[in-house]
Amino acid sequence: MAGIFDFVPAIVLLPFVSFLVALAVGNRLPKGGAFAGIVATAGSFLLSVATFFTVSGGQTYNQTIYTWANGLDGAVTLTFGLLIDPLSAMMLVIVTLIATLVHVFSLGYMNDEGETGLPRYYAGLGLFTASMLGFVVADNLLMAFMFFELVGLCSYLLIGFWFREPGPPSAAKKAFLVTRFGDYFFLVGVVAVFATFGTAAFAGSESFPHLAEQALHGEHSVNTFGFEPRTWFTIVGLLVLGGVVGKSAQFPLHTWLPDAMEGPTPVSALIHAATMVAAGVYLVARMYGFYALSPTSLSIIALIGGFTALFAATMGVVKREIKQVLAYSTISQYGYMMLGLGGGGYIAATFHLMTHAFFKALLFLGAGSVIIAMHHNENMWEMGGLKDKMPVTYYTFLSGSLALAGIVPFAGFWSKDEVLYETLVHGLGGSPILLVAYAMGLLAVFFTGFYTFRMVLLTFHGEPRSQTARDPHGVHWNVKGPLVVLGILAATAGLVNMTPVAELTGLEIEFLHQWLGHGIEGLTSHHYVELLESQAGYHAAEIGPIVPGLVSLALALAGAGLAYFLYNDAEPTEHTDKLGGAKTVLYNNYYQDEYQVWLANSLVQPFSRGADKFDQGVVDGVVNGVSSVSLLSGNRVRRIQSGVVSNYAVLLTLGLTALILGFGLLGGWF
Amino acid sequence: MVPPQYYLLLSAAVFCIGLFGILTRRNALLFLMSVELMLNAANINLVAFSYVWGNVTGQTFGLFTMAIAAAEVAVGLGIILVLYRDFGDVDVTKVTTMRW
Amino acid sequence: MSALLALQSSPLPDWAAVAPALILALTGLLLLAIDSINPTSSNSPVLAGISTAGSLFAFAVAGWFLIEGTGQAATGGEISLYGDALVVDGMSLFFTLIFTIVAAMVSIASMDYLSKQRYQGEFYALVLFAATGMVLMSMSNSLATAFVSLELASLPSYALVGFLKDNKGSIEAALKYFLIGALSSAVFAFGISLVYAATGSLLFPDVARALSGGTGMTGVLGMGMLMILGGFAFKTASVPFHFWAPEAYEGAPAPVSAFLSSASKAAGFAVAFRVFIEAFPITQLPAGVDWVLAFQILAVVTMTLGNFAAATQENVKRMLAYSSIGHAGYALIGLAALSANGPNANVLGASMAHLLVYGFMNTGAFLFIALVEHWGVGRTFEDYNGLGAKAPMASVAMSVFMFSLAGLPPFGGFFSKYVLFYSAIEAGFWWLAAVGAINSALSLFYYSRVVKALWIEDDTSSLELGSKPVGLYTAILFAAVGTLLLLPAFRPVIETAQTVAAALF
Amino acid sequence: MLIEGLIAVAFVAALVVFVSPNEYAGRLAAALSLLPIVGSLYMWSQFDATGNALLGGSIAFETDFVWLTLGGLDVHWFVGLDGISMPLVVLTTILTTLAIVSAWTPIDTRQSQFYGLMLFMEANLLGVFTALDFFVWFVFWEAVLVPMYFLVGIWGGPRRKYAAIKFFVYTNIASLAMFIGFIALVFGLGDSVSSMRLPEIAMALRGGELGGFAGLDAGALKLAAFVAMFIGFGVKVPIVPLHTWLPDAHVEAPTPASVMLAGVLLKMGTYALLRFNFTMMPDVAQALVVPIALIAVISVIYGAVLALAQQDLKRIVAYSSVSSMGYVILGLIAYTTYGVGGATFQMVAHGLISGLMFMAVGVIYNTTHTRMVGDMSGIADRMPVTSGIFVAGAFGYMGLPLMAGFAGEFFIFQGAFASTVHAAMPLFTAAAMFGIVIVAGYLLLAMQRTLFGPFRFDGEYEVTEAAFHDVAPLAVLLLLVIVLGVAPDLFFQMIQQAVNPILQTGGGL
Repeated sequence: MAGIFDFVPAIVLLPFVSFLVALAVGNRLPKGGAFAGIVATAGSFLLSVATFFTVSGGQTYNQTIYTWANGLDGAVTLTFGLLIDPLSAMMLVIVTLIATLVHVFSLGYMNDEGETGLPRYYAGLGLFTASMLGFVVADNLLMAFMFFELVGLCSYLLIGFWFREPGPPSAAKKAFLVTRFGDYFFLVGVVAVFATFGTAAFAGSESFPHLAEQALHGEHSVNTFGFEPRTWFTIVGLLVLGGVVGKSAQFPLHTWLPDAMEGPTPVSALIHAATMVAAGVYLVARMYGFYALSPTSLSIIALIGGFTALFAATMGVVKREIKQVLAYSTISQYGYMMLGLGGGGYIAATFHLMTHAFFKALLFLGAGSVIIAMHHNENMWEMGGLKDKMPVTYYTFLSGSLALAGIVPFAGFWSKDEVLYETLVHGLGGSPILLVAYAMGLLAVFFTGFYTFRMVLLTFHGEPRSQTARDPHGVHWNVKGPLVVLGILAATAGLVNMTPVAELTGLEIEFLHQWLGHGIEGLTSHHYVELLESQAGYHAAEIGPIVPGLVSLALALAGAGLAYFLYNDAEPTEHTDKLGGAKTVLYNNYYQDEYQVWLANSLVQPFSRGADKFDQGVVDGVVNGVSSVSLLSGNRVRRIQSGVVSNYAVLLTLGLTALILGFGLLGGWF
Repeated sequence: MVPPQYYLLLSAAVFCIGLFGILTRRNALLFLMSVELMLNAANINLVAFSYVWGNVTGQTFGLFTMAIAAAEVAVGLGIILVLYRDFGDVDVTKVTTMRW
Repeated sequence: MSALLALQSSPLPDWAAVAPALILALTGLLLLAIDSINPTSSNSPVLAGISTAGSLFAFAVAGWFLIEGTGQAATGGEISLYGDALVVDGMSLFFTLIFTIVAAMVSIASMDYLSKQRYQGEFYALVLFAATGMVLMSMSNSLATAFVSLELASLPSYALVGFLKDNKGSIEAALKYFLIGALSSAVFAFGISLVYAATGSLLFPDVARALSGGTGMTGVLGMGMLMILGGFAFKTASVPFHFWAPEAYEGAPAPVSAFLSSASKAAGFAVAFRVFIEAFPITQLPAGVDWVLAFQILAVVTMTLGNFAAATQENVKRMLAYSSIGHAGYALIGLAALSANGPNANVLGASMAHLLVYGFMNTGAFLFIALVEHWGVGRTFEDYNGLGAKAPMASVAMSVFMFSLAGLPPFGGFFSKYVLFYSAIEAGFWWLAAVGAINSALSLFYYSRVVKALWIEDDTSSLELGSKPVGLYTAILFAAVGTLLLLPAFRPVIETAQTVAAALF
Repeated sequence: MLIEGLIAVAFVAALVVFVSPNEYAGRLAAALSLLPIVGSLYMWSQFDATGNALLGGSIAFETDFVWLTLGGLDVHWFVGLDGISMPLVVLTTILTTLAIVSAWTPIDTRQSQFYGLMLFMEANLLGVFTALDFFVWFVFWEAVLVPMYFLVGIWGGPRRKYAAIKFFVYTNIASLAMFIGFIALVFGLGDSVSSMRLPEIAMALRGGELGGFAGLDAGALKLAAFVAMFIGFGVKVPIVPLHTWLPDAHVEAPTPASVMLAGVLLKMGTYALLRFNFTMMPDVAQALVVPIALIAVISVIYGAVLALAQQDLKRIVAYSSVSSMGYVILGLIAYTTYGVGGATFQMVAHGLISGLMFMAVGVIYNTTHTRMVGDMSGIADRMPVTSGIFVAGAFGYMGLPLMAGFAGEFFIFQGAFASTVHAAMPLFTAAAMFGIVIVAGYLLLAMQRTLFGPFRFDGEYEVTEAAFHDVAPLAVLLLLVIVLGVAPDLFFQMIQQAVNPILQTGGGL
């Protein structure tokens, strides 16, 4: 029976087709191929929804569909396959939805603004979506890596879309290079997984998490290269994590993301909300069964996440450009997700991944709308008072901001709260290291609230602070439509998993728990909990979600309140000077870029030049030296031929005499 | 009778005298004469040892050598003649247009 | 050919076996006769034609003998003549092929080269007499005949080198060649006398027999042997008797240079091979007279000196002169890589095969020089710039010769050189091959300089080349085709060479 | 006789083109060079060999008869194909045609000679990859140098004479070293071999028939021969520190010659290493695993670091070839299916990709007449198509998944990491893999500076999109790269069949 799953490949292929179409005939199509993209992504979206419901009906799908390299005589066979379980089904819906909205929004942002090179743009979007979807449905680590890399390529192409200006190409290069650095570790990890388990499948009895689990139980022996199994699994896990840190812009590889703002705003929305950056976290969730075996890697993940959340939030506080604020908020939010995963909150992290996708896409598109209005001026200090001029944008943006800040009942509150809660309970439950991460995460909540509302106030409230702000450029349905959709989602998405409420009322309303609870054996949240219990030694302390929830809510409100107090007047002034020395540090992002650029320019470049000198001078010098020496000696040798025949006679005689004497002595003639 | 070693010594002496002439004389003609001397050193051996070994091979070959020596001189003189015509001298060290 | 057919079957007089030598000599005499009938005529085509025809006829006869197996085991072994003074066997016939084909190419090429010269009849006669001497050298089985035939080959050569009487270079070359030659022949003769003193015989087999009996005069024998070696070193232009070669080849008329550097050198090797293998067999040498070691030293020094000196020449002809010294070094491996019970036949055969191929490529190269001199182009590398555009055909041929000399495929020189190294390694003397390899790589450098000048460098001079001389072109293209074909058709060459070489041991 | 036909066709085509008038030579050569493509593709379709030609596997399109006898050992005319050589033959024929087409624009003097030499080189390259007798192989191996010398020397850049002679002599010395080593080895085998046929020699060597020779005992002889041959082939590959002829040759060579040089000539070295050293003497190779792996790692990193310092686009690609060839060595020494198979696959993949890169650089050079990164920027503004393909090719070079380069590199990494020849192999592999970061570094930097940013060009030439026949070869190559990247099994199956016998431990191992 041709079940819906037979159409899953189409989810991936439709956007790819739109890529080809836009690339080939984009110029001849209306809107430079936009409609092709919209139709394709919308089609994917519908198929995803259908898949989603099929999965909710209890069906799952784990199927190899293509043999990439068939290993003979017992060599590993490398394949592509589809893995449709609740997690991937949910992700499919999110990605396709946001991709569709971004396409629509692009009509307003790109076409109406009379951009050139639109076919290239829509081709990029199509390929980007296709790559991400391929990554989502991947059933093994190698396939995941491949599409992971393709995602990186697309980000390069789209961030560098305006290649005629100096900024974007540089930003694109940085984005690809930094993530490539992470992917290096990822690739080593992939190779290591193959070398260890002989497979890289995510699911099934022959999947590497399962084999690893058995190996720890001693039921199955794998090649751990002389390490104690758990140690080796930790190493492998951390190697793969390198790719995650790169793509999800976690410390210290987060530096590419703010620069990536050079790209068109819809692209930023896509990158931050649904595709590239989400890919990292999704990967961890995807192979959570493997990480759950190693408390070390879990706590490292948690610490990276918590630190990044706080670190990025503080930087977001002082930014002037609206998109910069959003960029740092993204880094910070993904920090939360990592925190959740590391803290044993698999569901929480997934939940936050979902909600964040909605409200961050919303915020970026909203920012895009503002930027259109401001004639592509992004400086918040020249905005202000826009809420009357563009109400739709304002209210949707506000909804997104509330979600971001984590104000009840907006989506962000529930997910972020659960992340913190899970970390806390496991921290108290005997993994004290998590408490550090928790503390950082909690502190970040305050800053989040602050910079979010600073942004809202500066952009929409007060008096217009520039001519453009007084008379902004209007936006059309194709901008407002996506905003409205996402605005509603940002407000309501959290309701699917209101843990505290469930706690209070005892109602069975933690739909996400149920959702992720079923599915393929070994990939369910229940199984993960068992693993955490048995392998990582994570135990949940007995405290209710209410108190922590109130704490974080209070902090968020405090932050928002401070922002309101500082910036809610007609002519807000900069208060950054109050930060004193910290100000410059924050403006310079803790000199993260500086030291990385220093590494590149002041260390690698001179080193390579030195190597070049060495190569030219020494290695090649030897080669040329040999030739010159032999030619020189040739020049000497020919001087023997003096041209005077008497000398020849002499030399001849001497030569003969030498021979005779030599042999005479040798042979004892005399 | 005279032991054969003495003939060897004699011939060696003659040979060396000839060689000495070649190495020291710059006049092409003297060069030629010295060569003759060396060839005759060979002849001494041939004749002497023809006697020692009691066969005539040596003596016969001696005659060959003289004939060839004559022929050599003929060619040599011809060359030296044109040499004198072209270079106006028979000093063998003067002709060094080609070297190295 | 019917007479020859008969020769193979019925016991005809053995003297018929020296037919090649006789043919050459008679042709020479014929030329002299014609010339004396009409001394003033300088009808070069006829003279050159006769001389070429004679050489080719001798070549055909020798080839025929070789195929029919005259003087080889197949037909009752070597044919000894005149009280064993001469012997006709596979090796002598093989070398005869080299001398005759080179003589033929040189003769036809000289037609144009000498067109403005007088005494052409003498020239061709001298070439043929020299060739006769060489053939006899390869046949000589006694130190006496060796000496006489060597002189028979040398004396005409002196005259040929000095043939351009009004050309200082030619005369200087002749003088140096002659003086060194005279000295060497004296040394040679003295050496013979010493060997005679030690063994009491001049015939190779008797000498060997005497040695096997043991001699009281090891020292005398050793000295004699080394002096004989010197005589051959002169003929093959090997260190330390090589000093005449650069000047002689540079100064002589190019065809003569070709003749000397290819045929005369091969003749030297022919007689050297026979003398040292027949008269002084390794197995019967008294202690202390290990001539193999001497040849090893000579081989290494010769090839190194030749190649290094050639590397930095400005004058193409002189570069070729030095390169021919280098190749003498390679060929010496044939004697240097011998050992008591090693694969001596293979080594010697490889060396012979190399000399044959060398006969083609080196002759061709010098004849190209002749062509260029005929056009009046200068002699330095710079003067050759851009010739490829002006005379593509000849330049292609020259490139073939150069790459073949350097040992690059797809040319005969590749096989002959690498087979030589191959057999050296086979005999266990891998270090000889290594030295050869280094030199070979260096030689690639200076040979490719010529090719570079011909094809890569841009033409600077506005010199107009004259007509395309038929004779020279024929000879050059013949040599080029030969060089090219000797790669795929290397089988008969190497296999014949190694078979006939085997007969010596 | 198919192979003879293939080679003969190429030779004849070369002769025909030599004598054809300059103005038609290019088109004529391209047309004639289609015949070998058809031939090789037909052979591919008919290909039925399994196993390794040297180790008793069946040989496709085999011809074998005695050519001549050298001191008791027969030299045969012995040609045939197996899973290792088949892909390389296809690569050679296709790349030649594309290179010829890409020469239409830049080569404007003495065309007939140029194209004739290209075809002559193709013929010899086909010979190298099909010959199974040492001497036959060696004839072709050396003959390849001749056309390359002219191609670089006549149509090259300002320092072409230096580059040409350097390439010529350097590689020739290498061949001589290899020759001596191998011949000594053969004689060490004594009577156990009767000819110069490689299968015979390989079997005997793996069968442990090797005896002492020339004062060396079997072990020492084997080691000495291995080292001599490794160095000899290493120059062609090239491995660090024997690589310095390569950048000069590449920079000075005209684009089509660079394409052939990087695309096929370098593969001769790795092909020979695989056929000789690693197939015949696995025991020595595995005894020397640490030095060899170190050389591989150093070649990868050192080459990449050098590429980082270059300003000349061609030099960048040249050094990155050194880097990529290092991967191949790493794969060979791994002695796993994926290692050796991946190395073989990488030969083809890198052949296509480096060809693509050199052509792309060439197309830009044709219009701008400069290759210096600093001399231009924003080229993409004027040459969108070329730049687009350039970017695609660059990402292919960086090992972007679903392009051939990734397949090759991933196979190698996987095979090398899992290799059991030495405990430290995973470390070597990880170290070598860092090359993928550096390669991204210098290619992205170069692209950012030349292709992107505001258009700037300080030259008097009009920068416009290249002609169709300039871009078409690029597109074809890109397509092939992607096809091979999506479906590596097209070649990887036959490669594995040919490679696995090498891994099975023979008597010598």
